[in-house]
Amino acid sequence: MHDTTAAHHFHAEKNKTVGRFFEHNKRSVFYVALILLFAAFPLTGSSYWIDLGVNIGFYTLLALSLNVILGQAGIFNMGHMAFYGVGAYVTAILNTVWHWPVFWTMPLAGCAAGLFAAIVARPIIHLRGDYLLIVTIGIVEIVRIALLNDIGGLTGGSNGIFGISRPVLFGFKIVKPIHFYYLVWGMVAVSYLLFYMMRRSRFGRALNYIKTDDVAAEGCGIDVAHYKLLAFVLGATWAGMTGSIYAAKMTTIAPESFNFMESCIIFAVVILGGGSQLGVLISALLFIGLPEIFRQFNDFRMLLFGLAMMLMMIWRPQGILPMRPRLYAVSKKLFSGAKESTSKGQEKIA
Amino acid sequence: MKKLLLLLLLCCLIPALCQAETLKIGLMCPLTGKWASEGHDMKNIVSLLVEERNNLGGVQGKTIELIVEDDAGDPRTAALAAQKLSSAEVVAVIGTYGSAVTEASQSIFDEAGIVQIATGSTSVRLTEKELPLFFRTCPRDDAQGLAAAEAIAKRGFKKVAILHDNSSYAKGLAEESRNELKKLGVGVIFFDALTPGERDYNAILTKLKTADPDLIFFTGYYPETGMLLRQKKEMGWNVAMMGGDAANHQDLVKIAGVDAAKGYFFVSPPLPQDLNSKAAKDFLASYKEKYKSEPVSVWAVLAGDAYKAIESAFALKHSDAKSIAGYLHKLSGLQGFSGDLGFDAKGDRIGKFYRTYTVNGEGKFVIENE
Amino acid sequence: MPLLKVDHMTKNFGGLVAVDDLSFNVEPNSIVGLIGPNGAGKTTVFNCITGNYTPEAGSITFDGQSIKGLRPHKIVELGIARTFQSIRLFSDLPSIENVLAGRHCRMKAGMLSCLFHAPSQKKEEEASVERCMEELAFVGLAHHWQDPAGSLSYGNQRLLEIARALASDPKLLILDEPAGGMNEQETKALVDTILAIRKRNITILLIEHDMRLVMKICEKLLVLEHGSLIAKGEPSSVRNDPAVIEAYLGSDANKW
Amino acid sequence: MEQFLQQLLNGIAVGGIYALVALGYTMVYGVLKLINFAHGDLFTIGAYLGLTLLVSAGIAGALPLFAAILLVFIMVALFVALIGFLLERTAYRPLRSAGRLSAVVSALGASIFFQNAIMLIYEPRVYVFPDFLRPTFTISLFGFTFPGIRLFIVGVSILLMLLLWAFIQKTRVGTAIQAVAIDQDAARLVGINVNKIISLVFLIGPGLGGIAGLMVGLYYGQIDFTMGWGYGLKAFIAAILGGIGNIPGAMLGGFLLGIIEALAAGYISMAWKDAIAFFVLIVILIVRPTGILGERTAEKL
Repeated sequence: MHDTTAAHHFHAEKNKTVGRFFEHNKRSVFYVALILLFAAFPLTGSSYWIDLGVNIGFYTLLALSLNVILGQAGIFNMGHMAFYGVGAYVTAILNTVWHWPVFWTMPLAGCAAGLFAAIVARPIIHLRGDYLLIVTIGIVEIVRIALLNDIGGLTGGSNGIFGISRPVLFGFKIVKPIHFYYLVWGMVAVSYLLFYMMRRSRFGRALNYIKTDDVAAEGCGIDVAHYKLLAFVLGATWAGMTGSIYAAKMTTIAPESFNFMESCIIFAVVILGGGSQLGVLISALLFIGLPEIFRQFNDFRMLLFGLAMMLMMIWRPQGILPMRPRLYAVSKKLFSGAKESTSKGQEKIA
Repeated sequence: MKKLLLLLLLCCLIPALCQAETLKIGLMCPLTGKWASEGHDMKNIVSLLVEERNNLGGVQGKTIELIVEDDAGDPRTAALAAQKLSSAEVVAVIGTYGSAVTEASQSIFDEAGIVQIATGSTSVRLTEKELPLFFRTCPRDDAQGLAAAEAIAKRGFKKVAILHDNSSYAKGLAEESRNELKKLGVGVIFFDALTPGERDYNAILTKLKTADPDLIFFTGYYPETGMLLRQKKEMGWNVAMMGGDAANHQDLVKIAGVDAAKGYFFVSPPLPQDLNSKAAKDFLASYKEKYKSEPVSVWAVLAGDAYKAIESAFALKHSDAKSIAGYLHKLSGLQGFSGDLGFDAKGDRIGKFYRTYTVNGEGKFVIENE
Repeated sequence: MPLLKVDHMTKNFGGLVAVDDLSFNVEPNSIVGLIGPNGAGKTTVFNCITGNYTPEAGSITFDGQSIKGLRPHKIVELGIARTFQSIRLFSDLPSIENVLAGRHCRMKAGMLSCLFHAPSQKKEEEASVERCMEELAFVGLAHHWQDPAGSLSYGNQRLLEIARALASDPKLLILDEPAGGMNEQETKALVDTILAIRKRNITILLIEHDMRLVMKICEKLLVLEHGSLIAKGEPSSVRNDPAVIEAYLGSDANKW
Repeated sequence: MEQFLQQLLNGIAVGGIYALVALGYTMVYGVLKLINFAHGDLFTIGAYLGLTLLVSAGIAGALPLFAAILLVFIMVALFVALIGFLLERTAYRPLRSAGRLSAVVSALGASIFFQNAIMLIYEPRVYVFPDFLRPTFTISLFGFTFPGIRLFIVGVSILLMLLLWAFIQKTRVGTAIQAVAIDQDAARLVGINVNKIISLVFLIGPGLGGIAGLMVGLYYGQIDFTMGWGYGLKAFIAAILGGIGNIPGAMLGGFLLGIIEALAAGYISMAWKDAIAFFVLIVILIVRPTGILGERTAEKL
């Protein structure tokens, strides 16, 4: 009797695995189509639409990086703009004062943001939920005020920094919105892939354990504080690199671009995204696209945006696309072994 | 929900398809966000002027079409608004308020070959870039700093406390004034910033009082100025106070109260109601008729001046950006709503048109004749 | 040399003394039961050993090394794995990932090799999945490998927690009421599983209220009341200890 | 020394307002664990509505001043409470099962919505309470002169805190609110109508916010549509500082924040005032991770 049940389980497993395989291919087709769609978009639009695309790209990058912190590890970070700002200012200062090419400053901007995150997060990372939330708000406000007060005479106060040069990639100068479009969305693609791989690894799993139950995670042998910090630093580093490109795109940056409200928007993008990267992408599209679509309503623009924010959350309380379960290749051989011990277990009970 | 979104998308695309023969100009201003009141005034004034002109048959036999975009007082949104206006193929753009916001749009308009006339962007560096198509109808911080310093010296103050609000405008003015005061030998004994948007400045006034200045020069905006005046009075501290052109707003006295505001003075370009020119009077009359009030902010009036300059270029058959810019660079003596209008080679407004206003016993702004 | 040595350990909560000057040893390859009435401080003792609490006084030595004050993950790394009294699985995640959580501390891939899926990372990942499947099979849950932990029956959730603990290659396994909520059949199977674990040279320390189970498998019992040890020794001798009978009759006699 | 005492008084006056706004914040948080970012905008609505009722609707002219103000306070509290009630019904209740952060995003949306709604209904300019509405008596105490209304505001916030505290601690409904705050499911099991209690909390919290808004309007005389964001953030800080969910904590946090700001502005740097306040907050949280009066519950294993 139990033999047939076990065999039945085995077949079901096999079918499921086969099903997963097709699903996997369907997903590949979907992603190829998505990439083609994004690649083809600038061919149709005016420079305004392309520029909007670049903006959405920046926010997608920021949201993907925050997704590591907030969506994967469940750390309430409402001050992500601080790291974006640090990255942007590092590039701006290195470029305007010491005339470093923008692309050289990018890794440095990322490291600076990551280092900054490591230093400020170290003493506070153990704080729970809302207390961490207010502390991260504090960080973004302190950074903004520091930039505003022209620390070390380098940040230019409220005027910010202007005259940042355009990045040059292999002799090609990136100037037009369409160039930035491909640069930013190329970065989105790379980040998307890397974070996808990260999620399907020991590191990604550890973050999910921590998000679900950090006491249990610690009890299983996961260094919770260390991984929280790592997630924080990784997300911040990415935000810093994004800030670096942002500075090059705008050529002029000011403290007001890195305020608390912007952090809130990014936070909302991630929450509406629901944890999955595709969800975050769609969410960024909605959040940055909608205010622009509402442009024709002039004064009513932001009113409608606020309303849409509420409606979207009510429409999708868990977010647009929740995280998908990871896939594991559990080999056939293993399964025959598993089947044996299962039947053994059942014998014992009987 | 999805259908609604689709419908919205369609709505956005349709207007782009049908266009008649018009002269298109853009107005970029903050319709939402913290500076929304300025943006609304700018929109009111410019659309009134466009409407009047079109009722008279337009220029060059064409009607003028005004396209208004919201920049939300935020550089990122401003860059998008600028792209949107570029896509709409306007020849010239009026705006915007705030130097950092203007700066974010400068290079976009420059690359797209569109004339830009900024209205409330006083940061010196905007015109130091010497972009060929960029102009502004507002004075620069250094001009105002000089005017302010002269007014202070003339009144014989010796110990000045300068206070700004860390906005790029107020800080610029504060720094320029400090430099000019130093040249005139007036001591600046205090220099710091307050946080704008708050209500309670007692802590700051208490600190200022220990420094014991004979004049407080707050370079920021009228809401904070009003609160400072009011709370200073409540403290029972009678020290003179002055401001810059951001204080030139009728609500100042309402906020401070007549008693507290009495004797306060500021330097500013004049409002139309303070001028005797025909252009100013006519404009004021039609503004009052349409909006049942007087223009309250000088910056919005400067948007009207910017429009005036563009219209005069159109009237002389300049219709592409290059020739408009060529015309504007040579322009001088055009009657604007805030005095004579003209531009120099950098695109800055020429002429010295700062006046000193004092609040009198009835709470009215009285212009001083120089 | 004992595997675990607890020496004069004291733990207070505010004014309340939860564990009072407690000393005991756990010898290698033994099954030791920690029993006592409700509120005697059993789970507190466990939490002190696993690093969730830090005792105010005394010492805890594991495998010749002091572990007092170490953080819980460090103690797991040293070889003490635990289950929780109130099951703490990652209930939305599939069973296999719950077991992988236990395996985590034996894996080495760093952040960068995780981002780029370096070859060593891939190999390690495969081996770990295989190892965790074995642990699942060991407790008889292999066919549930991709079901969310929260969807399993109560008894199976307890087994899954054991599998998760086993995946970290412990020398000492601490079980907090492993049979809690299990029916008779499941309890019987649990006895076999625990004995099978011992065969793998893993020492077991457990809290359990099911006295039949305790009597059947434990070689040594420690009886706790009000945070102090009132008796210890072989089950048969502890059972007849008057102090123990008094303690249990006074509070929770029906558990015998 | 005199300057120090003066700054302390300045801080207490500002802190009284922070405390008042924080009361409503912490009340909602305590029960729902929801950071109601729209609270600041409900506060703004209170200020605008008060002005409209007093001046445009002419209540100030129709009644003796004191009675008019009292009546308007009650009307504002009721109306803002109603808005809060509707807000919870429409924007928060559907999200209650979805985790706290979804509701936080909805609250952010509500904040943007209200702010722009006020901007559109009124004009986007600064509004001023006419002078005759503002009580201008001054009090001299121990050699310090200050506007009497300052004392009044501090008094009112302490009074409201005590009333609220007594309501929560001493009444049956208050006990039910506490029960819902601790465990909604358990509260439901013992027969408490959880939805009703939450609705009640969303009447009280926003009502308090509305009162605070009108008081700020009357005291400072100047209101604008963006003011809620800043006050809301400050109130959130105050609530966290004292231990969020804790009513005396909100009070303490409010006064403390006011004093920190005043001393920072007076003795360190005016421009860095807010940064210093945040820094102090962070340091306090590092030392006391759940705020000054926050409960420190050991994690149950």
